[in-house]
Amino acid sequence: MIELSELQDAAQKAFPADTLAPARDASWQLIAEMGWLMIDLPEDLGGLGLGRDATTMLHVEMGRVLSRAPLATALITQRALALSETLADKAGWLERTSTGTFVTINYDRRRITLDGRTVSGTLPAVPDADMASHVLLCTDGLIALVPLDAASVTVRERPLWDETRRLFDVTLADHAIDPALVVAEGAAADAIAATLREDMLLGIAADAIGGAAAALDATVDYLKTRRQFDRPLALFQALKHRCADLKTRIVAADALLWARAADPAATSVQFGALKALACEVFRFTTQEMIQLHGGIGLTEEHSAHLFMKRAMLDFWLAGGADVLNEAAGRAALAA
Amino acid sequence: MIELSELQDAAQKAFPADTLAPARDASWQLIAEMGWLMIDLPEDLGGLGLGRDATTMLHVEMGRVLSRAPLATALITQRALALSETLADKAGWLERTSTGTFVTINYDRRRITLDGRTVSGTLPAVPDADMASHVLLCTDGLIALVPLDAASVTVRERPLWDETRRLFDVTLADHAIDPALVVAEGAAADAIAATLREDMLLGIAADAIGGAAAALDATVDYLKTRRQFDRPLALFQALKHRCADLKTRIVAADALLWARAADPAATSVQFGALKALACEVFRFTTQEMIQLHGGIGLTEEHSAHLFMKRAMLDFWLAGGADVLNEAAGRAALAA
Amino acid sequence: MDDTASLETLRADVRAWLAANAPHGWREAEQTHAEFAASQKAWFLKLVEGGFAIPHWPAEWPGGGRSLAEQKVIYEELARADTPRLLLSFVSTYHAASTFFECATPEQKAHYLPRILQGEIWCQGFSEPNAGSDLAALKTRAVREVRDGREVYVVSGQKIWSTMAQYADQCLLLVRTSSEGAKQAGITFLLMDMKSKGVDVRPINQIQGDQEYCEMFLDEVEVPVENRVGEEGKGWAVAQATLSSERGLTLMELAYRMRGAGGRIAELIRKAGKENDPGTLAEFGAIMTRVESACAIADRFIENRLKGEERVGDASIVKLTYSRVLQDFALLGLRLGGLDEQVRAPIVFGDLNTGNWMADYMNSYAWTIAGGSDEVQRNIIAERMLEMGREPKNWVL
Amino acid sequence: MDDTASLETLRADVRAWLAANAPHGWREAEQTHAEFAASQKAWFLKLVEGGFAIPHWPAEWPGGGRSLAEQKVIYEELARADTPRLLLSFVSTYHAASTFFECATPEQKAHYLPRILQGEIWCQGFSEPNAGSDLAALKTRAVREVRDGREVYVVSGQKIWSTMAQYADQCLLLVRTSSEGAKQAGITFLLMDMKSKGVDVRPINQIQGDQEYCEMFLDEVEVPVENRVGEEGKGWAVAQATLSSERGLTLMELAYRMRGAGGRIAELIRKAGKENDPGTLAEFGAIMTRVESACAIADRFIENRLKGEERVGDASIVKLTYSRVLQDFALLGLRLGGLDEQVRAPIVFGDLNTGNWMADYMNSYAWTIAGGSDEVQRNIIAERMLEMGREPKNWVL
Repeated sequence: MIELSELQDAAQKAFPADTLAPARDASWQLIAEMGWLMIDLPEDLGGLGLGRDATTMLHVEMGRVLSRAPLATALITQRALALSETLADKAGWLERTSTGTFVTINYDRRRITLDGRTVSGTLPAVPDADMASHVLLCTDGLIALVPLDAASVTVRERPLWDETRRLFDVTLADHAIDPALVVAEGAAADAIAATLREDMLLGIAADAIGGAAAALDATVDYLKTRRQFDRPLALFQALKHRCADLKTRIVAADALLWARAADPAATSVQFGALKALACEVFRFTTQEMIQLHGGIGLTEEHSAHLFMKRAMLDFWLAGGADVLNEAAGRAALAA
Repeated sequence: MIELSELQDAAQKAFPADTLAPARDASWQLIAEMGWLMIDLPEDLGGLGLGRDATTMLHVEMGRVLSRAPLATALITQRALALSETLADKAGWLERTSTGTFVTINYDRRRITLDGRTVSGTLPAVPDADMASHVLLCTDGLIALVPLDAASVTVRERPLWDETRRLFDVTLADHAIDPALVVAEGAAADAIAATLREDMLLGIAADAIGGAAAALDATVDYLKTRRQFDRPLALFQALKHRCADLKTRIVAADALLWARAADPAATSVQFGALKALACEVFRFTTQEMIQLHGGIGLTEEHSAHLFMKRAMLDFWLAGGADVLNEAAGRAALAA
Repeated sequence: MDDTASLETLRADVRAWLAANAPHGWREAEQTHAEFAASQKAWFLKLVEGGFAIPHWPAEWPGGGRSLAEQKVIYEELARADTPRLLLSFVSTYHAASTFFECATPEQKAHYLPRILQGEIWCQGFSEPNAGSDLAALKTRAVREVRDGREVYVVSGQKIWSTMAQYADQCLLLVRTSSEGAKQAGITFLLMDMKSKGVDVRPINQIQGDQEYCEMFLDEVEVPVENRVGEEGKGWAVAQATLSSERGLTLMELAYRMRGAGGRIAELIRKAGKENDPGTLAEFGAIMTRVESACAIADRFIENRLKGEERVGDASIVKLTYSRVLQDFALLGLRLGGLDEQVRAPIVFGDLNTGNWMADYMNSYAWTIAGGSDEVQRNIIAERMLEMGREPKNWVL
Repeated sequence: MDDTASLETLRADVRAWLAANAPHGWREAEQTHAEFAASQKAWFLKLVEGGFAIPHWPAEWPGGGRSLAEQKVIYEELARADTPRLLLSFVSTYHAASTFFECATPEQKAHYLPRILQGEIWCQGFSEPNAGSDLAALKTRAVREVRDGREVYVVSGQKIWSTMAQYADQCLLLVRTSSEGAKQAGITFLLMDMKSKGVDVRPINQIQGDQEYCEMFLDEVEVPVENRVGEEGKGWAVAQATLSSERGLTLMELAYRMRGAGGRIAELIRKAGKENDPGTLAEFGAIMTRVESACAIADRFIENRLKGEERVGDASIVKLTYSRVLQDFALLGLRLGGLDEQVRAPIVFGDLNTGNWMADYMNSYAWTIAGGSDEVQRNIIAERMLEMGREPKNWVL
């Protein structure tokens, strides 16, 4: 059994903090070489079976360096394949996705219609569709793989403010689902979809916590270095207190992150509320990061904007805070 | 024509800043002696006709000293009487209310039923009913005076956290309206009711701005005096910045207060939005006031709690921020 | 570390004992502060009897020797059963006890510790009107003299914020025995009998109508030299032992109780007919998630203490998180409650969930100000955790 | 003071002139920064021709001699007609002009002022990488020498945050001529031709894709001694005249434009089908009320200036109010816009209402940071208005 701290050390060695937003394809290759694409896969399916603690740790670390590689997405779709009871070449799929084949999925609500086994519509906010072989289509009562090179599939990039991620619209025009690529149907599909949503929300929350922690570290470092009025900015109490508040909010959100990651009974509503909290903390941290950096934070020469833009995207992926908190409130009301 | 600054000077002399929450009945007598009960009454009705600028100035000053006397309420109900075209003894009423007779009105939504000219139900949040001769009943299509000593009227005090104000529930049990006490009916009543609501909202906003300004003054003074770690607390930048933010918020709300007071076209929705802003500023200022005072602010020996409790009551009188801001949003949406 | 099975056995034991012994209707029964004090004493003695009052004391004491994990279980069950929090005996069982265990002489231990279990109440005489956040600036003077053949410290000065000193039998007292050198160097730690001549205790009227704190005026109070803890002039170090005695479990318990109080906000939402209002639901969901994070950070703090991994500043983060969430929680209740909450409610002693949101809002300041204000916590976090540099010692303006 | 009638006549005149002359479709026409600059120049020259470009200049200038009340009317109408804000000529007509009017020699005035009306563009060379909020810490050196028979200052150093310096013909330059005494005492104010040898201007890539600011590298640039404004070593006072030239009207105009942009939020609410969602409406109502208060405080500031009653700190309050409301306004737009706003939008130059809320959010920092950051404004308000004491000059840690 690998200790979490070993995994963290390895991640920090492979993706050092001083190289922000490392190139995507090289990162992806490194991720595959490190074995991280096998980390979540159960042992009886050929993986390491380390579970959510381990994946959360990796996502925090990838958030810290503003990783461009879609590790979280890969592990989410792989879990769907692992849970499948119908996929024709399941073992093959698991082998391929463990070694670098990438299957993607949409991070915003889908707008599709299903007519028998023929699908039309657009899957929005699909990460890195350009390097994916398939997109995982999750709709009511059906989960299936859709090959991105099919004639009935169009992939269009939507360039983002966030330069560290790439999102695509995947449009299906009367796409006929290949029976060999059906992952789940009926109740089984809905159960898998719920699990994927939990993973997605937890993954973004972890990314946000990692990003927020790194943003604060960078900000504090800057304030210690930057001098005005003959002293480091770090000595001005108004700025100190703002940093202390950020630290407190980040650590509290981090505590909830790990509590939820370790809780097998946590619901997707709870993961959503965690995601909303973590992303608001990240967003606010980057708002303060830019303000506390002053002018330099408004230039592309400095990395503050990379954090800010990533925080904004995290905030919206898989649902914004308003929607997620509303669901949490409804659940709390029913409790 | 009296200059506003003269009125302000007179108010500050009569109600000096160092005597907070002066006794109600003595204040009321002083207010009558100063002629403030004639200030808003049009000149052709025997008053000074100074208008909303002057009354706003007085309400700011009364807010500053946490006045216990119901000046704003008195001027609101007097305006209704002045606008009446049906009141039997209108001149007498204006003479009496200009010299100290007090008519009150409810500051929360009424829960009454009107059956012909017979009224039942409760008027909640009626200030100083114990010193009022009548309460002004405003309901759809009818405004009338109700004598508080009538057998059909019960007055019950609801003791408040805010020690500087007194509110009563006035319950009417099949109270038959005296035709001589009808102030307005039909469309005229609705028009007067709208004006009264504007006055009420503006009056509370002014009270809140005065209170907030005095709360900040007291807080800054305290921070200049109180020493910790061998220096005045006022020198700690984190506290300085918080005071600067309070000052900014108070001054900005104050600017809107005077812009609205001077605008004859301002709507009751706009006065409501102003009231919501002013009261949130007052509330937050007192929250910071207590925090910045530390332990002493939590004791009855210090006046901070008087400000805080008054701010909380202001916040809710005549409608809370949520409701008022919603109306403002709806109006802005329609604009 | 304890295995899960033994912890669950303990949990079952506590739960069974509480089912038989937990008081009911205590909020209603405490109409005066004196009734509150009596009820607190009775419940403490009952807990001593049951063996759950001093789980954090060493094993030689009845009910002591519990691991932190076991203490956590006990606190969780006490919160779950909605028992009265042990406020009156808190200083006795934590601050006083920890001072004795860590710094006192064998004689002092033998004298004072057993009396705590018999219900002797301690208070703290640390803060002064001009020494709050800057505790080391305290000025209460103690002069060593021989009076009536006894060597005593003659103590004069003024203390403030002594929690429930009006009911206290004994006092942990910080005094100044020297004005030389660093502020901290002249401080001495004494144990003062509250019945001594010259002790004048005056409860402070609090803004919510409670009298939780007192001022203490000391006029030539004689404290025997043998009642000194530690050496003369070394009281600052003793005080650190006193102050560090407890934080984690209390805040954990309080965060759990706040979670339980979420139902009171749900009630307001239902009362206002806002069960389907997205904005209200989102605010409710957001605050309850912050409550969950306050619980999680308190849990983690205790886990880290269990593992011996507590770091400087951790306690400040737990406290600052709790205090901010608590205040915002009360503010949301106030907002949803509306004008009704502005009607003065009867005092409920020592409870943070009184049923009146104005009272709860005012109580929340006890956490944002007392026991190290939010501002002091921010300083600690910025200076010791983020290493942004201390506030300057001397300024040239 | 002007009477209302003459102001209304002016308003009608401006409105009529704008109906005939205001550009349309300028946002769409400005696809590159160079196109933006060209469009700005054309519009400025048109305004000069119309007599509305320099209402704040003295009466001897065409279109000058307007009272502040008249200027306010002109700005209101310019905002109302949604004309391009005069960004490129702003430093020329305000900062440079005010420097000349207040501190320059007759020769300097005669030379430079007419050229401004012909479209000569000025930039400012004040800030440096290590002299931002602490401007007086600037290090760019100027040494007086005779070169080629001319007495010149030889200037070397680095400037930053020079607004649109890439289009500038001339530069208001602060340099250090002495390192003796107080930091302020060694500063000299020069006028530098941007075509001089040794001037290297590099636009800064901003996070929203714009290039509004530049860095300026100065390598032995020769500035003739007669291009000095004020005495050597007295440049700090001249710079104060430059910097105080304008604030009120710009912020008034911007606040008014933000009011106008409320419709964009209304649009989002309708698009999201939230026209009847109480929470959303309340947030919209609250922010628009804050916008109104930003308008009101800007109006009052100008009124107070009209009456000669401006006080220290007033300008800081106007700016801090505007910057905070602007940022929260953009944040609300972002929230209501959702994921769509995260798609990168084309750059719209020099506009705060670009149609993309991420861009507007990023632009808002230009007001919370540039021109005296929020933090600097808070210092001014606390220290000079609330008299809470200055930050210390020297610290002993």
